[in-house]
Amino acid sequence: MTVNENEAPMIDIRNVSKWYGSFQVLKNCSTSVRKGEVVVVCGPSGSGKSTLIKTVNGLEPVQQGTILVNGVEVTNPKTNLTRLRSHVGMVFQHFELFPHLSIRENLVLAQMKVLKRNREEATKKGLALLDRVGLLKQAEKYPGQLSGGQQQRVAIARALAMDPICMLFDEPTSALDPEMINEVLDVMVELAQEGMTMMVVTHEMGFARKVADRVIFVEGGEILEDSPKDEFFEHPKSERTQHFLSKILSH
Amino acid sequence: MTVNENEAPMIDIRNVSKWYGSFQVLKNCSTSVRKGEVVVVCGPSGSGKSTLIKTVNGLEPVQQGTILVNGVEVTNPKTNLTRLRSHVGMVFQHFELFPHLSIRENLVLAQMKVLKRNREEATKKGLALLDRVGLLKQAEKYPGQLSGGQQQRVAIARALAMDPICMLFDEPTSALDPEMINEVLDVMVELAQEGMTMMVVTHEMGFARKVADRVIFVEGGEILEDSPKDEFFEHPKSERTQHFLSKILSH
Amino acid sequence: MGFEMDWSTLFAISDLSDTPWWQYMLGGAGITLALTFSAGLLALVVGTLVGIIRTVPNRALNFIGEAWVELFRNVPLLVQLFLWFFVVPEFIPPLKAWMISTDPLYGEFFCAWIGLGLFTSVRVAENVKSGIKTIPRGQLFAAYALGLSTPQAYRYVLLPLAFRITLPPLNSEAMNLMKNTATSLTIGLADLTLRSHEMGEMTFQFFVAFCFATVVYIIISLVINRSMTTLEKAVAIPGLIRR
Amino acid sequence: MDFSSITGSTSFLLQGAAYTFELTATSAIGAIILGTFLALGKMAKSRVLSLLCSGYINLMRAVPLVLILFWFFFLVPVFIAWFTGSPIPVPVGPEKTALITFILFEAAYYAEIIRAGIQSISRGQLYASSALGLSFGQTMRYVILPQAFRNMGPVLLTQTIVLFQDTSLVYVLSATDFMGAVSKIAQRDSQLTLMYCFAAVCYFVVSFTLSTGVKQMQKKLAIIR
Amino acid sequence: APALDGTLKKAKDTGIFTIGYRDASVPFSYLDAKGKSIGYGNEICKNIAAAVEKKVGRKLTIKWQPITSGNRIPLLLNGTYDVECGSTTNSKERQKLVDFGTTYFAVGVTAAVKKNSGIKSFKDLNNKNVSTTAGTTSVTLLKDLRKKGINTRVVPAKDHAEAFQLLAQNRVVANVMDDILLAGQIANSQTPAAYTLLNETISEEPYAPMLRKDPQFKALVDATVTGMIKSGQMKKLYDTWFTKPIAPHNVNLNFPMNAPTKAAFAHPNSNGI
Ligand SMILES: Nc1ncnc2c1ncn2[C@@H]1O[C@H](COP(=O)(O)OP(=O)(O)OP(=O)(O)O)[C@@H](O)[C@H]1O
Ligand SMILES: Nc1ncnc2c1ncn2[C@@H]1O[C@H](COP(=O)(O)OP(=O)(O)OP(=O)(O)O)[C@@H](O)[C@H]1O
Ligand SMILES: [Mg+2]
Ligand SMILES: [Mg+2]
Repeated sequence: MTVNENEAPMIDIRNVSKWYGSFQVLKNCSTSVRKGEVVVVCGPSGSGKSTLIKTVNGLEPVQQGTILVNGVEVTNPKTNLTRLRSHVGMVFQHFELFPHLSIRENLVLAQMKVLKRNREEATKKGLALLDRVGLLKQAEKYPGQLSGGQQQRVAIARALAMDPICMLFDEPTSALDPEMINEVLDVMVELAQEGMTMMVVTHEMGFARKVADRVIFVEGGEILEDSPKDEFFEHPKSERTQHFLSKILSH
Repeated sequence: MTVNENEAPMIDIRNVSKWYGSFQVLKNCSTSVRKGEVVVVCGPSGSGKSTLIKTVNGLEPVQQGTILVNGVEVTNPKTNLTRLRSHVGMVFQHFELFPHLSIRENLVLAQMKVLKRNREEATKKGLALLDRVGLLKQAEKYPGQLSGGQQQRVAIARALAMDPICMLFDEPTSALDPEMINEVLDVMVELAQEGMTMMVVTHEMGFARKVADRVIFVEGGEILEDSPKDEFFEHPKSERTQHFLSKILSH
Repeated sequence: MGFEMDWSTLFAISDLSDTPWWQYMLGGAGITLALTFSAGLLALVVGTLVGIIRTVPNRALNFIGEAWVELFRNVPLLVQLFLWFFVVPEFIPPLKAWMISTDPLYGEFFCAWIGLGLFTSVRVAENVKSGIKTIPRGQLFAAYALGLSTPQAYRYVLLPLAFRITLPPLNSEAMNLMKNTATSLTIGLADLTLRSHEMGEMTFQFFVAFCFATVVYIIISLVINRSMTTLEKAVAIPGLIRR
Repeated sequence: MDFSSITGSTSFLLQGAAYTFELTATSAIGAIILGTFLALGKMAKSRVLSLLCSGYINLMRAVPLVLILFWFFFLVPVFIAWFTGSPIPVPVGPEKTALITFILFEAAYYAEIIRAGIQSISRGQLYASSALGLSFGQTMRYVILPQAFRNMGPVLLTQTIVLFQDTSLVYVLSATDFMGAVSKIAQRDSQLTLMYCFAAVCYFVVSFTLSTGVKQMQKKLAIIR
Repeated sequence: APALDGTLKKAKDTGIFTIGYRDASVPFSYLDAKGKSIGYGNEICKNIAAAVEKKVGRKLTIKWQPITSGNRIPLLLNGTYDVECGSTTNSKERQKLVDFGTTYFAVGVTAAVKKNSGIKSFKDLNNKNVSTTAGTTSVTLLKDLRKKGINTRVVPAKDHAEAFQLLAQNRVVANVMDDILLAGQIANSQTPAAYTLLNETISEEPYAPMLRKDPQFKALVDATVTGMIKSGQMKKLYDTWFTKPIAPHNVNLNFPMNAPTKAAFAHPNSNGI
């Protein structure tokens, strides 16, 4: 993937700090994701990865620092967050499909209510994306009737239906049975190869090796390492990163 | 691990079938585990692995077939299951420590109530095992205060405190964060190397490669493959096994 | 002992209504039913609103919701009904004027309706609130991430789910409400319990009267329970195991 | 305003309040014990026992408390007479009748709470206890019930607050609980408004204090979990 | 003497005699400031208890049982208490189930109204809201008034005080009840001068001790009450409770003996209506 170094970054996180009460979850974090870039975020459990990625579209407010998405200031209270979010796709660990709506309705709801598309147009778009993730046949089923891997693919299609300018993934495969992980990763790899800007929290180092441009390592709310993929795997800077990689890659 | 082929098997499962209502979960399953042997059971989600392993100590009754553990017929209604179970250690996916008891009390309860050991003796035994899994310092904490990996190590110690003749594991690492998987696998590897008879449901193929004597592949309630480890990984017999392995081992 | 049961008394003409006692008591059951439905509706509307404002991120609204719940939860229904009947009209002259001018039955019914409805609204609010709270936060995040606004997220995601979660507890609340209507006998509303009591007092056939009332209550309970369960089934989400 | 009806009758009111608390406490304890057995009975493998228990629970939950109070008021003396072989009904007085009624009535509600509490403990805990060789009784005694009662604590207390308010209904039997005392003074002195407002304030203060306590308890439990 | 049976035998066997009392039937049976039951009827009951003691020849424990208009008959029947002297009308209907002793008071059923309401007779109550106490004979009497073309809309209240409260708050124009009970409510109200009783009754009813069907016991009760009337003890008792200030607030009911009561005392009887 070629990245234009001079362009303004798609996601720009500058000196962000966040507290839950007196507990500091994010400590002066800064990083950025350029258009078309794929950035993988990893780190131990509870290190603040989910919190970090949720601050990007304002799902979690921050107390200090600035975050810009496509030039729009997420951290400015005056920003219309609802509007911004409709352009930023997000996929969660537990899929979070709406269980009371059929797959088709899941894909159509936000298109109609947020983008004000009419039902026909929205359905057409939704079904096309469903086809793309290989699930056209399941359109009339309900989320509870699909396997985890299928649900996660629907969740990706749902996000894509909003024509996002970038996509955020929060451990999209960690709630999946081992045999289903790959069907989801395959969709993500394809997306990356098509040039989608992506920020992905994941432990799947195979995926990182394959498509990431950069890997970020977070621990205790701090960004300890932020390096191009090859450098990250071959010559991790900090000892902690090495230790983490050894833990996660052995057996 | 040397296995005496002539000795009676520790666990002997013969033509076992089981139904939930009209749904058949286990279809004429037969296999056996010899003393000192480590057998890994794998297969897709919902294939009946958990059910199979639970039938071994009678936690799930079966409608057809015979199961012998150390020569005792589990499937005979006259068998004193309570007594049998106290000799068969079992470790669950979700640890199942008793949340209202401290770690020490978790280790002591069954020793006192089932084996009728006095408190002193039981505590001594419990703490020694806790030390072995590297958690002696946590004795007075409650399960909710430990990480998943630590909880699972306590669960193994709890089972070992009953001086089991064999151990059953049902996906012991699948509810753990990636960094914690290894601390649990390490304890299990050690156990296997000391000669414990083990039947382990797991997707961790690294573990299987390292210590398993045999690997069993289950799908749709049937045992499709039951081979020595090397044969299983190098020349799987059925196509389904190959497919499963390819799914689980790529990326 | 005076405990002989004379079932024929049910068919004797009541001094109070010129109709047989059974018919008079069934009339009371009609009032019980009307009260249950109307107060249930009031409780549902008010309770849902109160339940929602207790979950939204706004301190002032949260406080109003909490205060409402504490106020109506911590005073026995009996006392609340009394206050609605004897005290509140003194402070609302138009209400009092209406109660004087109309058939007393309407005044009593109105007080019982508002008293029971608001008392029950607390139960509904509690259930709606905990229904919303049991929905994993991820659902709200997902709704926001798609660009839905807070009212849209409530309207299209949280509330439809919360109501399905809330239905089983609301089933037993509906039965509780039906039973609580009996308390309105203390402000003189001639519901089923009061009328069976009247029959007992006038004919001394207490056992017959109470047996009749008990059977009618059981039938009403069953009908309410069945219809709520049917509703639960009708709106059950395919693929989700019912708890 | 003239508060002499309250100030002049404090001892009578306090007697009533004492009885209300006594009735609440004793019937809560009795009903929780009976309710535990009903819950276990309802979950029992024996169909007959299970049907019997759920039948009882459903019956009690289908009929208004006032009506049940009326029923027991007449039935209990006859029943005791029948039980002891006495030729005439044995009077037990409204206070004892109320106690018996409340235990029998509230047990049905506690039983459902306790059953839900037991069922909320994951099956895995049952499996784990069995796998360690604990018998069914031991599993219940050492693993399931301690957890269930801890989880249920707040709900049980909330139900007890409901019970506390429900006891006000015993005044229909002219038992002198707090509400009975209040209404008797209200009638004697023609001070209905004053006395009922006074009752509302008293019940509010007690219930509010208790339910605030329950909330604290819930917070503590949430931390432990 | 014939062997004792029924109530008297029970008293002899158990050593207990139970009297039913009311909360708010001023001045027959009601509560004083400490919540203790007092009243004209209670005094009569105490005399009956003393007579029972004498008859069965042993010391008895006297128990007091609170009762309401709703439960007084079942509780008597099921043996919870033995006799009551509250404000219970001796009616033929009730005689089917219970016995009544000699009449100790007779009421006229009338209506309390506000003086300024301009209501002078029952006719003026046509198409008006009227309160009364649920479960009393007044409910039936009001219904029977329809035959005379007087249609009232009845608000049945749970007890006498609530029925009167409705009048006090102008929610109804009249409270129909036994004259003496209304006099009690008026005397106790904030503004006794604002009320008056109609000069008209729709029924006259004897109050009498109520007991289980039991001829032996009834004979004893009759003898006791008749004896009190004849000896003049009853008249003294009457003056104490009806024409002098009484507890708890030292209010005077100012209720000189009405005509039906005078008649009942002249010819002691236990006839019902
Ligand atoms: N709402 C909250 N209130 C208080 N603390 C919180 C809250 N949400 C998260 N935390 C804490 O903040 C820290 C970071 O949480 P976060 O979910 O971002 O971690 P993570 O790196 O995504 O971990 P995981 O791999 O387990 O998902 C954790 O220690 C967590 O306990
Ligand atoms: N109590 C039950 N009643 C009915 N069906 C059940 C029950 N328990 C399990 N099943 C079904 O039996 C099948 C096998 O279940 P089992 O838990 O043994 O699978 P598994 O191989 O362990 O899967 P996983 O990898 O998800 O743990 C599944 O299809 C499951 O839905
Ligand atoms: Mg996370
Ligand atoms: Mg399993």
